[in-house]
Amino acid sequence: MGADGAPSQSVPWRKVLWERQPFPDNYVDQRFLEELRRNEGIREYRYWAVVKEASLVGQQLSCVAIFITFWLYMEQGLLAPETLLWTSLVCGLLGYGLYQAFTSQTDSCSETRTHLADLQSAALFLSFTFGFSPVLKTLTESVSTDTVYAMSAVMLLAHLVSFPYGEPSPPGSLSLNAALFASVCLASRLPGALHTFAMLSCALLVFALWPCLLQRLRENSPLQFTGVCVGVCTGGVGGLASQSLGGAVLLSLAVVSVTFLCPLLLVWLQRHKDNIHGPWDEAEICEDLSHFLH
Amino acid sequence: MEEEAFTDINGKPITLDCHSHSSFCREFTVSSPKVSIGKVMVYTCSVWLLAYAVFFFTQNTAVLSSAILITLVGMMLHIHFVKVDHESLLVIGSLGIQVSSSYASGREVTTFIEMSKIKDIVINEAIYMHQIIYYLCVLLKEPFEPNEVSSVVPLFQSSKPRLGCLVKVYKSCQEILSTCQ
Amino acid sequence: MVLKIFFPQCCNRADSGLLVGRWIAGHDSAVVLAVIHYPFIPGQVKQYIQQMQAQSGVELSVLGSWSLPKEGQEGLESFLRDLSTIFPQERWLQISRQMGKTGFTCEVLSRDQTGGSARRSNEAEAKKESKDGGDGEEEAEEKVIFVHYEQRKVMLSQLHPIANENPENKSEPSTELREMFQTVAHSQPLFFLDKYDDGLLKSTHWQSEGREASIIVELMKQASVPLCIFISWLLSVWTWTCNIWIFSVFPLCFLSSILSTFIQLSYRTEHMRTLSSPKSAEGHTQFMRKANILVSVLVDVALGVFLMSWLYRDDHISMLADALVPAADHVAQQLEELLQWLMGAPAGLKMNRALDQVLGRFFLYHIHLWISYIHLMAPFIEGILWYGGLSACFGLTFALSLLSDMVALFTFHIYCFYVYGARLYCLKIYGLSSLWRLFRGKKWNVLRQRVDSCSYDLDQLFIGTLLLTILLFLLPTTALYYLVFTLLRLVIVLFQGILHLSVDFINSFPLFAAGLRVCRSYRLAEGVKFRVLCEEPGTALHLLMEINPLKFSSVVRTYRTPTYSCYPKDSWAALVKKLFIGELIYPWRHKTTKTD
Amino acid sequence: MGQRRRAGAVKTLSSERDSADVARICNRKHNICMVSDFFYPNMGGVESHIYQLSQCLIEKGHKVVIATHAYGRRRGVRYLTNGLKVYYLPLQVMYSQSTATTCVHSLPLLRCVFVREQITVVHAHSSFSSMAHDALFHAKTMGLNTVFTDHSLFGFADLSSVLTNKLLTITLCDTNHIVCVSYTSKENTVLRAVLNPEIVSVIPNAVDPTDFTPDPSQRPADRITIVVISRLVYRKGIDLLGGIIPELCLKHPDLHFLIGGEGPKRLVLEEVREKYQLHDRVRLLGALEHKDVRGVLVQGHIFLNTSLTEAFCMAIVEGASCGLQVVSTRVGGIPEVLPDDLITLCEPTVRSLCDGLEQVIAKQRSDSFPSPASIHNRVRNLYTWKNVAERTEKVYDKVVGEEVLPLAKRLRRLRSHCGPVAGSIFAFVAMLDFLFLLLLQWLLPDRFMDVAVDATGPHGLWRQKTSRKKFD
Repeated sequence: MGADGAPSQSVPWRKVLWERQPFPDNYVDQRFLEELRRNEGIREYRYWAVVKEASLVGQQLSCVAIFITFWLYMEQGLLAPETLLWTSLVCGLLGYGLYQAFTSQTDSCSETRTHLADLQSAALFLSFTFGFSPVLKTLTESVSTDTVYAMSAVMLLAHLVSFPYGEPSPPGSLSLNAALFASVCLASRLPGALHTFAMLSCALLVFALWPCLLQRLRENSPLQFTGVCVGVCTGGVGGLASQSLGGAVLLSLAVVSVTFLCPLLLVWLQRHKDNIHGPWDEAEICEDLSHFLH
Repeated sequence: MEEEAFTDINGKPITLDCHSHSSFCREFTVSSPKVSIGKVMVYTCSVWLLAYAVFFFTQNTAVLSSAILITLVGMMLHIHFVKVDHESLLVIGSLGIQVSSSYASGREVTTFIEMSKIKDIVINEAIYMHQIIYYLCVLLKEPFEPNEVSSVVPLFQSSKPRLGCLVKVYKSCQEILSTCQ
Repeated sequence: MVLKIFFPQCCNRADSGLLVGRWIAGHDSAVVLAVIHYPFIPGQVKQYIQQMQAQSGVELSVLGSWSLPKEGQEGLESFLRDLSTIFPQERWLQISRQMGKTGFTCEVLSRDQTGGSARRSNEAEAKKESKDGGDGEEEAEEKVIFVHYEQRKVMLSQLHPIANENPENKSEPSTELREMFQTVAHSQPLFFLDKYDDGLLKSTHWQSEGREASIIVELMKQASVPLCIFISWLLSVWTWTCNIWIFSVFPLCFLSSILSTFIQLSYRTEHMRTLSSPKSAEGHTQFMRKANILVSVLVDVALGVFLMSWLYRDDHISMLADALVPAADHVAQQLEELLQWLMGAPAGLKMNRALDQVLGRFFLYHIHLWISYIHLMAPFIEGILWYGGLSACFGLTFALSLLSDMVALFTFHIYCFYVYGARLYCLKIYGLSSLWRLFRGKKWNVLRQRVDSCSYDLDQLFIGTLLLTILLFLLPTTALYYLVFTLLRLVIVLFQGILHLSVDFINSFPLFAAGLRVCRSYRLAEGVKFRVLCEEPGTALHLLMEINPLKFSSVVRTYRTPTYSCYPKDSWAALVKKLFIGELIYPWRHKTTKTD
Repeated sequence: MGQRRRAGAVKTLSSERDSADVARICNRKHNICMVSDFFYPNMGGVESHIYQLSQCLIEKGHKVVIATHAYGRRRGVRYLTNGLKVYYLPLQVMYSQSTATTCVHSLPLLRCVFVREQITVVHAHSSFSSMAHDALFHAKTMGLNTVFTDHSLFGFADLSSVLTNKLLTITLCDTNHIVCVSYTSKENTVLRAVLNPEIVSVIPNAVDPTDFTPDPSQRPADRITIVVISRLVYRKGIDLLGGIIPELCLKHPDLHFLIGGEGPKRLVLEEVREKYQLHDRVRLLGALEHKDVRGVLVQGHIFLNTSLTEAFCMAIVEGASCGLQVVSTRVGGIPEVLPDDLITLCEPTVRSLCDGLEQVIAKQRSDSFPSPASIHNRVRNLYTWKNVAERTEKVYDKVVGEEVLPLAKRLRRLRSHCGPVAGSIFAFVAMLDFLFLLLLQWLLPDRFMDVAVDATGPHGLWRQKTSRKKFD
């Protein structure tokens, strides 16, 4: 093999190494790169499906907006902490009922947490928050207001970025922690300890419990899910509008771009996709091998 | 007793001086060029100019005196610890090898290695700074297993001659070693 | 093989005679020790040599003959050769020196040829038989090296690294030079034969001058014995008092393990014990160790006495005492101001007011306690100082270590502050680190010693975040307190460290060895160096062997008396890390660990 | 450090006892410098390839030196068999034994090596090794001809491979010739480093057939043993193996597995063994020395390779050379390596692999296979290092004739070939490299560098020396 003489075309070239062929080593056959394939196994995105998925992002945005709105109201004293407490209590109970309904409706076999446990952790939340609220109140008084705002803004951003949009419940620890940290920072700016308590419980409701309920909703009735998303978005925009128009406009722009424009961009960019595949690709293991282990 | 001109690894001229006292006792002296007046001048002037510049801005005469002091002390240290004037290697058959390097100030550092400790003299390669050089070295035996090499004493460390010079020294060393085994 | 003859310089001009010395086995070299002049009776020579051998333990023998022909002594040649039959050796050296020439000539006669007809040529053949492979064509002179050595220096010098004295475990096969040195050193009795006393034999070798001095030394040695006994008796009494039970109950033994004065005391005691051991030092190292200790003790005491003379002249002590209490007050006042400053907004830092107040009050109360304690002690301070000053007569080191102890006692409050601050800070850091892991949804896996990811429950996350927030916002306050008090602590530690280092230096520096290196540099030999003396054509090669003195650095390394070193325990990086995570630092190694 | 290095370098003992007779250099055909991050004491395919190839080239009378980075205390200059000279250059290792690349910092040392060894061809190995890339770059700056051997396949999907491919494009854009180990690897390389396929040769790896001879007596009669020898990592499809083992072991009670190799995926196999109680039938031998491999291979009947990607699988050739039946996944260049009657190819799924193994086991029971000896005889002559060396020699002959692009052309080529952004960046880097070279040549002109004493080769000083040492 490797005789540099003129390749005698009598014998066809074969893509094998074990036999010595009358071709030079750097011989290029016309069958060179014949196994090259492009864009195989690529999934086509359809616009509305993507929009439906993306609406979750929008609603999370507006959840944050709603929380901020509440805080603004509280800070200006337009909203009494008691009312907020009561409302959040009612909402919590309502949501809990819905949650139970969904779980019982879907499957109660995988249900492990008992009502007692739920009650227990609820009591834990409330007691801790209530106990700590005076401390939290004095916590950031020496820190300048701008710092606190910047910190909470960054934290909320981190929450939005690290939020597990694919699977909102259980909430990712980083996102939830960031949100809670931000809410503590904000809450400590409020005039009274009770305000802080109310704010924190509200934060708990919005950031911790709401995603779980939303997840259930998404699983069971997609239609209502979209409805709820739209509702939340409008609520967020409206609430913010009642405080600051500019914010509301920005929020609505963000929501629209996230839910409608980005999917459009994605679908449009699909056409320029160009993946090269060939025998050299690393074969990926498609089947699930975990059952051999566990 | 003849002088030969060689160059060291950076191309500076050095001279090798072979002095044969007897058939089994030779002395090799590699002497590098003397410290050049011009260089000293340049350094001193630069330091003093700098000092004067500083003095010009901060009207403080201590600067000048300190500059003078620095140059003097620096020169002292340089000729006493850094600048090696010549290195010599005295090979005495069946007695040992004596390595001595004398500094520009006349200070001399000598070590004598007995023949019973010496395994061999070889030319070896090493990576030095950003280049790969040949150097001559004495291999010392392990005290108990005579075939093992315990450590290596490099020769002509400060003036690093090039291969030609090393080979010359090496060959006549080997003559002596082989006759006196 | 080349024959090496080590020839003493003092015999260069000796009259003709017999060469007495030793063949070094295995190295084919001869050490000439002395020349015995004519006339002599061979029997006496042999007897004398045997007697010397018995005294010195060196296998001496007659190496050959030495001839320095003067006028009127011709025709010695044949006679000298006949001597070789009288003193049978397997090799007979015949060294001769003409008046005109500086170099020697040497003939080597081997036993198998009768002394009469030894010519160089056939003697060369004899050499050829005796050793194979050597080319016999070479001239005999060229196969001989004369190495001239100075007998006195070689006899007195000690070759380094020191071969261990006990022969059963030889570290390494002793080399030629070592053998040579030992030969010369051991054959001291040979040199006592004085050239002035009229014995039966006259010989030339190194003559020790000044017997008188040595007599004085002898007397002192004699005198030192009862002194040693007395000291050792004192020591035994002292140790007995130390070992009675009162000193072994808790607080005292704890104190004695902490206070550096006690440690210095025990250390000195050990020194004295080594010094006053009645049996004389065997071996070079032992001797050097004793000498070093003795000199350092003497210097130490001298310094101490000097200090005392300064202290008790126009009562510096009372001045010191009067200065001390106001100083303590001043320090306390400074601290109070510092705390006040901290309780405000120090350096523009905004700290949590509540916590700030609490901590500040706490520390203020401490300072108050401390001041009252100082004032309680005020009247006694002068007495303490006075008696403490007496301790200087034991040596400067005692005074210094006493001083460091006093400093430690007087700044106890700062130490307390430091400990409180550190503990608080440490706690915070620990909590923060673990909570930060929770914040990121990770946890520390103890079994695998690594950080695993884990999914927490809602309530865990919630409470964890609350605590994290609280700790985070309270951190600056504690950190500031910690920082300030750590700095204070470090200043004191630095001061004590300097004291410790100086004490350690005085204890361990080998003064005697250093002095020896300076004055009698040949006593401590690192090796030898050779100079080519003269090469005349035809004569053998002549080398001058000089002694290469030990380097100062290695002198200190070899003879540094092993001591409780108090060098920094951990590297700078480790120290900084400890400071950062708020561990308590005791930068001076615990004094009971002995390191040589 | 110097002391330490010298103490290390003493291995070269008196290889330079005699003087440097430079004349010997002239009658050489090529002076080749193999550059790669991967060499002994590191063990693997690339390492053995470089070593064997160098040995064969030395036998053919070329001069070969190897440049790699320092491995721990192994730094300086060492000599291997036949006076093969290895430079362990003190370059900073970044990760997985690959040096950090700045395209500049390694120039002084490499220049020193090239100049003093009078190198005519620089041969770099493995696209994972950044030192190889540097060497190609510098060699072009110094006007030397270069050859590059690619041992591995790359995807185009993820970010890391995109970056690596860009780097490869740049370093290979003016490399004279490229060698690949299989046609698939050739296609892959041509695509990755947008190349003209004419300058890419396919020269397969080889195994030393004398090391891998069959020995049926070692096989236990009462059982069927499947041998797996590979590093236990994801790329070798160990997860698949973890699926196969229980499936087959439940079916065939007399089936045994013999697994050699070490790696992070060992946990998987151990868990499987735990779960299905297969401690007596699945033996994990851990990491194997190269010399022990044959001893393990001959104990088995079937050789299983579950790799997910391979450029040229040496392991299966070794297995076949020991007379085993080879079952492998159909990935990369594996289909090209062995004729169909020696290998059973399956898809990289547990199902397909199990089926393949089933067939082979069935045939093994009915022993309708040719005898190991006959298999060995067929495989023996397929891949030999001698052949590899001959073909590589041809490449060198071709390369030496070619002219090296002058700087201006080189810059233009970089700009045109590697895209506007990366191209101009690296044109700039090439400029820097050139200027740096000028600086170095001004600091230390080539004429001040000693030409290295040449010890290599059958008639080199090495042999003379050893022989002379014998009788004195």
